[in-house]
Amino acid sequence: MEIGLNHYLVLSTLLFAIGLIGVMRRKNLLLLFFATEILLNSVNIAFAAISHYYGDLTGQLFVFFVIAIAASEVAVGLGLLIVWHKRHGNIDLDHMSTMKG
Amino acid sequence: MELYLYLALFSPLVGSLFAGLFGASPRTKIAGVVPSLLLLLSFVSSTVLLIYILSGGEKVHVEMMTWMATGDLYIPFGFVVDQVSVTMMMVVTLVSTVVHFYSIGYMDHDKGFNRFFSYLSAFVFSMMILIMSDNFAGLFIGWEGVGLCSWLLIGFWYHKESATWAANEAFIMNRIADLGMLIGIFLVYWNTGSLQYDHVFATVGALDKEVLTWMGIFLFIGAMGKSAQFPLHTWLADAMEGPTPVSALIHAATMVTAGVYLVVRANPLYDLIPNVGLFIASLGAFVALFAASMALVNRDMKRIIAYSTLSQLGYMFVAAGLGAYWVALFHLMAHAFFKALLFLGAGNVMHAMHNELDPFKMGGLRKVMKGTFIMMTLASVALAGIYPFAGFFSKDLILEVGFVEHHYIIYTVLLFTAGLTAFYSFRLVALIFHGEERYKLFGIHPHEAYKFMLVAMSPLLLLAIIAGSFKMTYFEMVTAVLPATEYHVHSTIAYWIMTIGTQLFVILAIAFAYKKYANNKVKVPDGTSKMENRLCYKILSNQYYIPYIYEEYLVKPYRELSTVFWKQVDMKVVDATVDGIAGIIYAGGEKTRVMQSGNLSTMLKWMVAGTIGLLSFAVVFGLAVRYSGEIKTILSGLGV
Amino acid sequence: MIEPVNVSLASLNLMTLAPMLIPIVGALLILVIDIFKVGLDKTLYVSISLLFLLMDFSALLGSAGVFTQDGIMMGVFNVMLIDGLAILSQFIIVGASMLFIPLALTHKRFHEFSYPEFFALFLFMIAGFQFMVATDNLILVFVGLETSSLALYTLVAMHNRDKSFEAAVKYFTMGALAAGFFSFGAMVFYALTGSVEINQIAAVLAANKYVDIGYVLVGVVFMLASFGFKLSLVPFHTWAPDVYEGASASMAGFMSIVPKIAAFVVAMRLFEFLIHSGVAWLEVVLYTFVIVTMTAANIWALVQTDVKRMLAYSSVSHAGFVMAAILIGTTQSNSALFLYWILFSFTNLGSFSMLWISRQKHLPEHQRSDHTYDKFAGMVQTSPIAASIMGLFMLSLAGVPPFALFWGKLYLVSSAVTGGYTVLAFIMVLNSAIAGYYYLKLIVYMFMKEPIMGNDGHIYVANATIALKTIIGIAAIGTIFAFVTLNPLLELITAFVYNSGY
Amino acid sequence: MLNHILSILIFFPALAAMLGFIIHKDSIRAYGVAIAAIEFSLSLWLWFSFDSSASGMQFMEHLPLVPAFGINYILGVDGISLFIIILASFFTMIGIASLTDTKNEKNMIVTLLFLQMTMAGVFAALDGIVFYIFWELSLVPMLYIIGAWGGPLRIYASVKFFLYTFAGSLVMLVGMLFVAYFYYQATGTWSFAILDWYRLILPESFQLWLFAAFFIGFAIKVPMFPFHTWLPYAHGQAPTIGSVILAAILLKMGTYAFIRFSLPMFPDASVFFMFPIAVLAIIMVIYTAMVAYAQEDVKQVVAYSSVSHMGIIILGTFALNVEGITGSIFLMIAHGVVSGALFLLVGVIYDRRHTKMMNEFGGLAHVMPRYATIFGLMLMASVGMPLTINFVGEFLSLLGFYKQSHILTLLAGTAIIVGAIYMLAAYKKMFFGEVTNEKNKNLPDVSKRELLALIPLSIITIWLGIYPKPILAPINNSVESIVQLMHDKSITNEAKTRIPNLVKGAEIAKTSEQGAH
Amino acid sequence: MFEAIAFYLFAFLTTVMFFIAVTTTQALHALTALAAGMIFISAFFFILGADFLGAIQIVVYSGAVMALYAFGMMFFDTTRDVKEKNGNKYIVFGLSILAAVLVVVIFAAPMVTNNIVALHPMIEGAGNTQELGMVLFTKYLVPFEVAAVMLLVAMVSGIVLAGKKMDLSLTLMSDAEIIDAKKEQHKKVL
Repeated sequence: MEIGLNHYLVLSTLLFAIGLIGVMRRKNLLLLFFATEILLNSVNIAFAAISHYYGDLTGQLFVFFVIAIAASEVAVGLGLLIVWHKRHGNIDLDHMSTMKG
Repeated sequence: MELYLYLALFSPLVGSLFAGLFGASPRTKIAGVVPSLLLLLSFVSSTVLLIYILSGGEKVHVEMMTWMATGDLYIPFGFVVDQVSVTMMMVVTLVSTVVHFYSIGYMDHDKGFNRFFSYLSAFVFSMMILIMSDNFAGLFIGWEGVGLCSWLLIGFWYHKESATWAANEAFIMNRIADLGMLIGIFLVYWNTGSLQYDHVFATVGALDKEVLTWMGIFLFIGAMGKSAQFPLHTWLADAMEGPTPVSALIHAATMVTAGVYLVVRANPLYDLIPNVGLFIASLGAFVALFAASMALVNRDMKRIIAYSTLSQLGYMFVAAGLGAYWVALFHLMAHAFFKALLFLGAGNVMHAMHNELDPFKMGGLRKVMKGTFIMMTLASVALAGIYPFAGFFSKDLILEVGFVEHHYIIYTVLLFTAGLTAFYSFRLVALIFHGEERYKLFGIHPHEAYKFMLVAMSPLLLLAIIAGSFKMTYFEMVTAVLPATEYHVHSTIAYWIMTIGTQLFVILAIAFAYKKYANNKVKVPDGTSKMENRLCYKILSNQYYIPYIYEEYLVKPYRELSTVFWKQVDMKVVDATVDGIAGIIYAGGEKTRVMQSGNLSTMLKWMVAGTIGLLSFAVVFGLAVRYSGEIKTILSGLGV
Repeated sequence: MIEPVNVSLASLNLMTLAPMLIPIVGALLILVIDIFKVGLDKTLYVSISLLFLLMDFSALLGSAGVFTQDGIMMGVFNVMLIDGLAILSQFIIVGASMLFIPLALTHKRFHEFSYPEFFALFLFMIAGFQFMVATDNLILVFVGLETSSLALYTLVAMHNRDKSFEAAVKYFTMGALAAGFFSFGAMVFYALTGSVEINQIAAVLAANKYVDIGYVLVGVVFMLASFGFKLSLVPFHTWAPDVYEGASASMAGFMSIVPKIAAFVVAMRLFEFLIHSGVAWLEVVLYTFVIVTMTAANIWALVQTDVKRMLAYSSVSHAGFVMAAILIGTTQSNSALFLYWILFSFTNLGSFSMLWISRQKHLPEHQRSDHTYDKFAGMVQTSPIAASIMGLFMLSLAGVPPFALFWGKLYLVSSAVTGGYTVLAFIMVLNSAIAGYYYLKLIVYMFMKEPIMGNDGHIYVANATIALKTIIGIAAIGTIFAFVTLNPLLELITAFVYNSGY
Repeated sequence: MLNHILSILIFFPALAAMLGFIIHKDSIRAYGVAIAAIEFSLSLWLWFSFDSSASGMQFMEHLPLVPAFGINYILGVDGISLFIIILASFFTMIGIASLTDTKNEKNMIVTLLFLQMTMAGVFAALDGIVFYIFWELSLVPMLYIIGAWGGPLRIYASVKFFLYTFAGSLVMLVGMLFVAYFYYQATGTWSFAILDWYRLILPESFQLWLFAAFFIGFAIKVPMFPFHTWLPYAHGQAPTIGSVILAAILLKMGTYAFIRFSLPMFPDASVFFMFPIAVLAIIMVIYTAMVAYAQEDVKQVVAYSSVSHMGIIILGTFALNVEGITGSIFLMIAHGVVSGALFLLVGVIYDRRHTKMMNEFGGLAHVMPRYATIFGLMLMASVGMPLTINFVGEFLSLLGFYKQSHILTLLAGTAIIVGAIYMLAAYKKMFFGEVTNEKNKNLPDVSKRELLALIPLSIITIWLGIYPKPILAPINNSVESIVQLMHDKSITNEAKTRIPNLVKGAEIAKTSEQGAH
Repeated sequence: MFEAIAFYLFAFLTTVMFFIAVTTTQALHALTALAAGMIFISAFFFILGADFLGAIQIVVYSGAVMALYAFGMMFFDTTRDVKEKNGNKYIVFGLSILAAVLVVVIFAAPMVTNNIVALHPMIEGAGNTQELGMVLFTKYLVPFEVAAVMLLVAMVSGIVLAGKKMDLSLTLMSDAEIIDAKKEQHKKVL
C-alpha cells in the first residue's frame, strides 16, 4: 500500500476541516486561536508532502514562512487579548458585540 | 380699400383695449361711448366696403404679416373682403353697433361696465377676424377668440354660480367641437398643402372622395359646436346667464351663426360631398324641430328666444346642407336682425322686471312698455315669417329649397316647425304684454327703458321689416362667389298654394297662442296643473332630459373617473410602485442587516459558509467538466 | 554536494527594493529615535514619516521612469516584480499614506499618536503593502500581507477604546482565518504546478490545458475567500463595518483605500490569467460576487444610522464595483480600476477626514455613536463651508459629475460596455442610483434639517488644525478638479497597465 | 468675446455665485438681480449675433478635456437650443427679481445662480459627457431648493426628485457609453461629441436598445407617464421659484434631449417606437389632465397640467417632421413661459394666504382683479387659445403628428378639451363666486414686484402668440437639417417613408416647375 | 509498508488530537492536545524528509508558541472549564464536514498534471537544512528579510499592546484629564 500525495492532501484537508470546526464553534478567543493554528499546520503537512513528492524545496520554504507567520500572529493576537482582558476581565467573544447592524 | 378693411377690423380692437384700460377703475361712461363710436366707425367702413363690392369692385385681399411658417406650412395673417365676408361684416358690425349703444343704457348700473365693453368689443374683433380671414387658421383664431369672449361674457356676472357654470359649459362644449375643426384643418393641410381658402378650394376637386368626406365631417363638427347643433346644443340655453345684450349679439346674431358661415365659406368642399350636405340638412331640420319643441313649454323668456335661435340655425343648416348657400346666408342676415331685436326687447323687459325671466310672472306689460311691446311684436312677426317682414323672404325660401330639392320630409318638418315657431313666439309676446298684470303679485314696478336704447334698437326694427326687399340685390352680389342656384317651384299654382298655406298655418298658430295665453285666466303655474304633469310636458320642459343625461352620464363619471385616476391609479398604483420598489430595497436592508450580528463567531461562520458555498459550486462544476463525456452520453440516452 | 553560488550584484537589480526599503529605514529610524529620547512630540514623527514617504514617492517616480523605458523589471532572484501594476498601486499606497499621516495632527489628543511606535508600525505596514504588490511570488505576497495586516491590527487597536479593541480582535481573527485560506489556496496551486509564482502557475496550467480543473477551482475558491476578506466582498465583508466603526475615522479612511488596492493588485495578477483562460466558473462566481457585494452592501448602507458605518458599507459597495474591473479583465477595465481607485482615495479620504475633524471625545446623551446622522443635522447653518465640502464628497461618492468619482465610474462602466458586459453595466449604474440615496441622506441632514438643540456647530470643526484642513482642502480640490488631471492620468495608467501585459 | 460667449454664459453665473458668498445678505438681492440681468443681456446678445438663416451650430467652442477617452468640452447653439438658453436666463432673472420673503435669501440666490450655470450648460453642450455633467449637476441646486425651502414633505419630495432622475440618467449614461463604443469600433477613436455621433449609422437592433436606454433617462426627466409621479411632489413642495424654474426649464431638458440625441442618432428606432411613445404621450395628455381635474391644490393642478402639456411636446417631437418638431420646440418655450407664469401666480396667492387649497379661495376676482386678469390670460394661454404663445406650439405639434396618425392625433387633440376642463374648473373655484372666506376679503392685489415678473411674461405670451416668426424661423432651419439628417441616416424603409426627405421633395418641385415651363 | 503504517498512525493521532483541541471544554486539555498534535505533525515532516522543518516545528510550535499560549492561559485564567454557548452546532459541523467532503472529493481524484518541473530540486547528497539554506538565502532572501520585519512588527505590536501605556486611554480623556495625568506621571518619575 503506497502512500501517495493524495493521502497527504486528504489528511491535510481533514485537519483543515477540524480547524474550521474550531474556528466556528470556539467562543473563547484563546481557544479560537488554537484553531487557527490548526488551519496553518494542516496546510503545512500538505506543503511538505508536495515538496517531497515533487522533489522541490519551495513547499518546505513555504512551510518555513508559514511557521514564522503563525508565530507572529500569536504575538499580536495575545497582545490584543491582553488589552481586552485588562479592560473586561474576559476573552469571550460573545461579550464582544457592541457594534452591529 | 385696404384702409377701410383695417379700419373695420381693428377699430373694435382699439375699442376693446381702450375700455380695458379702465378695466380696474370705476364705471365711466367714456369706456362705453368710445368703443361704441369705434364700432360705428367699423360699421361705416364695412358699409364702404359693401358699396365698393356692390359696385362690382374686386375683392379686397391683404396679407398683413406672417403668422406661422415652418416646413411647408405657411400661415399669414391674411384678410379678404369678398361678397360673403362683406355680408357677414355688415351683419356683425351693424348688430354690434346697435348692441353697444344699447348696452350703454342697459349696463348703466353695473359695476363691471368698463369691463363689459372691453369684452364686447373684443368679441366683435374676434368675430371680424373669423369672417375676414383668408385661411382656415385665421378662421380658427376668430373661432377660438369668440369662444373666449363668449366665456367671458356669459360668465360676466362671475359671482353667480350658474353664470360661471354656464360659461365653462359653453367653452368646453365649444372646445369639443373645435377639436373636430382642428382635425379638419389638419386634414386640409396635409391633403392640399395649404390653409389658404383660394388654394385649398382650387385643389379640393382633385382629392379622394373619402378624404373630402372626412374633411367635411370634421369641419362640420366644428360648426356644430359653435352653432350649437345637436348634441352640442345645451350650452346655448345655459348661455342665457350672460347679460342680455350679449345674448343678442353673440348668442343670436353673430357667433352662433359662425358655423353656418363656415359651411357657406367651404361651399366648394361641401358641393363635392352631397352626402355630408344631406346629413347637415337633416340634422338642421331635426334641430329646428327639436329646439322649437323645447321652446313650447319653457318658462324662461331668454331661453325661449335661445331655443328659437337654435331652431332658426337649424333652418340655416338645412339651406346650407342642401347647397343653397346664399339662402342660408340670407336667412342668417335676416335672422340676425330680428332675433337681436327680440333679445334686446327682452332685455328691456328684464330691466323693467328687475331681472325676472318667467313670462308667467309678467303680463299686461304693453301698457307700461309701449315701445318695447311694438318692437318685440314686430320682431316676432318677422320671426314667424309673415309677409312682408324679413322672415318671410328668408324662411319661406328655405322651405322652398327643401321642396325643390325633393326632400319632402325635411320640408314637412320645417313647415311644422314654422307653425311651432309662430306659436311659441306669440305665446311669449302674449304672456309678457297681454293679459292680467300678474307682476303686481310680486311687487314689481316696471318701467320703460331709456329712450336712447329704443332709438338704438330702431335700425334693427327697420331692417327686420324691410330686409326682405334686398333679396335680389343681395342675390346678385353673393352669387359672384356662391353657387347661383335659384329655387323656384316650377308650378305657379303649387307655389301659391304653398305660400298661402304656410302663411295661413302660421297665422293660425299665432291665433292659437293668443287665444291660449293672452287672456286674464293665465295663472302663474305652480306645478299642479294637469298639463304640467303630462309626460310630454315634462320631457319638453326638461329639455328631453339631455342636460340631465349629460350631467349623470358624462360629467359625473368624468369627475369620478378623475378622482379614481388620481387617488387610486396615480397614488396607489403608479406612485406606489415607485415607492414600493424603494420600499422593498429599504426593507431588504432592514431585514438582512441582522446578518451583521456583531458577533465574531457569526462573522467567522459567514466566511466559512461563503467558502463552502463556493466550494460546492466548484465541485459541481469540476465534476461536470470531468465527467462531461459521461453526462453527455446519459443525456443523449435520455433523449435530451 | 552543494555548489557555492555566484551571484553578480548587478543581476540582483537591487534598485527594485529601494521603494520598500525607504519606509523600513524610516520606521527603524523612528524606533531608534525613540530609544534615545522618549516623549518627543508627534509632530516630529509625522514629519519624519512624511519625509520618508516623500522619499518613497520619489523612488517610485524613479522606478516609473525606468519602467517607461525598459518595461517590466525583475529583481533579487526574480522575486521582485516591478511592473506597471506594482508601480501604480505603490503610488496609490504611498500617496494615500501621505494624505493620511498629517491627520495625526489633530487638535484633540488621541491615544495612538502618542506612540512613536504608531508611526514606525505605519511605515512597516506601508513597506508590507509595497512588497505585496511588487511580486508575483505567493510567499512574498503572504509575508507582505501578514506584515502589513499585523501592523494594521495593532494600529486599529492603538486607538485605545473598547470599540477599537473589539474591532481589532474581530479583524485579527477573521484575518487569521483568511490567512489560513490563503495558505490553503497557495498549497493547492503549488500541488498543481509545483510553483508558487503566479506567472509560473499560469504557464504550467496553460501547458496542461487546465486538465485538473477541479483542483484549480479549489485553489481559486480559497484564494477568493482570502482576498474576499481583504477586499470585503460579501459575505466576507462582515468585519468591515465593525472595524471602520471601531477604528478612528482617519484610520477607517485609510483602510478603505490602501489595503484594498494592494489586494486588488494581487487579485488582478491571480485571477486575470484565469479569466482569460476561459474558466467560466470563475467568471460566473466573480459576476455573482460583484453584483451581490454592490447590491447587498448598498442596501445595508441604506439602513445605517451612523455616517461612518454608512461609509463603511459604501466602501464595501465600491470595492464590489471595482471588482467588476477584474471580472471584465480588459486593459481598459484594469486601467479603470486604478483610475477609479485614485479618484476614490481622494474622495473617500476626504469624507472620512471630515468625520475625523468632527470627532468628539464624549458623546452627548442623545448621540448613540460617534457620527450619527443627527449630529450633522443643520450643519449648513452653523458651518456652511464644512457642510459644503462634506456635501461635495457625498456627491462625488454618489457619482454626480463632474466630481472625481464620476469619472472613475464613467470609465469603469465604459469598460464594462466595451468588454461586452452590458447587463453588468446596467446593474452597476442602478446600484449607483441606490447608493445615491444614502449619500443624499447625509446631504439632507446637513442642508435641509434643523440642528439639534444645543448644537452650536463647534463640534464639526472641534478637531481641526491647519494640517487637517490642508488635507481636506487637497482632497476637495482633487475631488472638484479631477477632470483637469484626468487625461494625463488616464494616459499614464493605460500605458502602465498595457505595458504590464494586463 | 463672442467666440467664447457660451462659456461666459455658463460660467459667469457660477463665478458670480461664488463671489456671492462674500456679499452681505442685505445686498444680495440687488447683486443677484444684477448678475441675472447681465446674464440675460448676454443671452440676448447671443440671440442678436445669432445667424438665423444658418441651420448648423454656431459659436462653437472646442477644448480637449480627456482626449484619450474622447471627451471634449464642446459647446455650440443652434436654433433649437438658443431660445431655451435665453428663456433660462430670463427666468433666472425674473425669478430672482420677484423673489418674495425667503429665509436664507443669500443661499437661495447663490443656488439659483448655480442652477443657471447648469441650465445654460445643458443646452449649450455638444459633447455627451459635458451634457451629462450639466444634466446631473442641475439636480443638485434643485434638490437644495426643494429640500431647504419647500413645504412639509420637502425632504421626501426632493429626494424622490433627485433619485428618480438620477437613476434614469445613469441608464442614459450607459447608453452614451455604448454609442461612444460603437463610434470607437467604427472609427478607432473615442468620441463623445454629439456631432460625431450624428455621423454614426447603427444597425436597427442596436438603435432600439440604445433608444430605450436614452429614453429612460429622458422620459423620467420630462416626465412621461408612468414615470411622472415625482413631479407632483416636487412641485407641490417646492417654493415658488423652484417650481417656476423646474417647470419652465428643467423639464425641457428631457424633451430637448429627445430632439438632440434620440431622433438624429436613432432615426429608425424613433420610427419604431413612435407609436408606443405616442400612446404614452396620449396617456400623459388625457390621464394627467383628468388627474389634474381631481386635484384640490391649485399648484398640483398646474403641476399635472405641465405633464399634460409635455405630452403634446413629446407627440410633436415624434411627429418626425419639420412641422411637428418645430412645434414641439416652440411649445417647450411656450410652456416654459406659461407654466412658469402660472407657478408664479400660484406663488402670489400662496404668499398671501399660505395655502394652495382651492376650497380656501373663491371670488378672488372681486378682491384681486388684476391678479385674476393675469391669471386668466395665462389660463387661456395654457388651454391653447390662438394668438397666445401656446397655441402656435400645440397647433404645430398636433399638425405634425397628424401626418403620422390620424386617430392618435384625434385622441391627443382632446388635450384642448380636457385641458380646458381642469383649468376652467380651477379658475372657477378660485376666482368666481362670492368671497366666502373671511380671510380673503382684504387680500392685496398683485404688488409691483410681482408685476415685474408677470408683465413681461404676459407680453411675451401674447407677442409670440401673434408674431412667433423670430423664434420659429431659426428653429425651423435647425429642425430642417435634423430631419434631413434623420432621413439620410435611416435604414429601414419604414423610417425612410415616415421621415420626410426635404431635399428630394424640393428637387421634385423644381423639376416639375421646369417641366411646367 | 513502514511508511504506510507510520502515516496512518500519525494521521490518526493528529486527527484525534486536533479534534480534541477544538472540541474539549477543558482549556488545559485543549492546549495539551494541540501541543501533542503539533509534535505529531513534525513526525510527518520527518517522514517526508523535511528534517529541518520537523525540528523547527517542535521548537517553534511546541516550544515557543505553546509556551506563549500557556502563559496566556494562565494570564487569562482560562485553565478551568470553558463555558461556551453553542447555539447551532449543526451549522458548524455541517459546514465543516461539507467542506471536508467537498475537498476530499476533488483531492481523492488523481492529479493528471505532468508538466511539473521542480524549480528548486532537492540536491543529492546535501542535508535538508543545507538545501533549505541555499534556497532561503538566495531566492528567498527578500521574503526572509520581510519575515524579519514582520517579526519585528509583531514584537513591537505585542509590546505596545500589552504595555502599561495602554492602561490610560488618551482617546477617552478630555484635555484637562490628560494634563492631570501627565503631572501624575512626572511625580512618579521623580
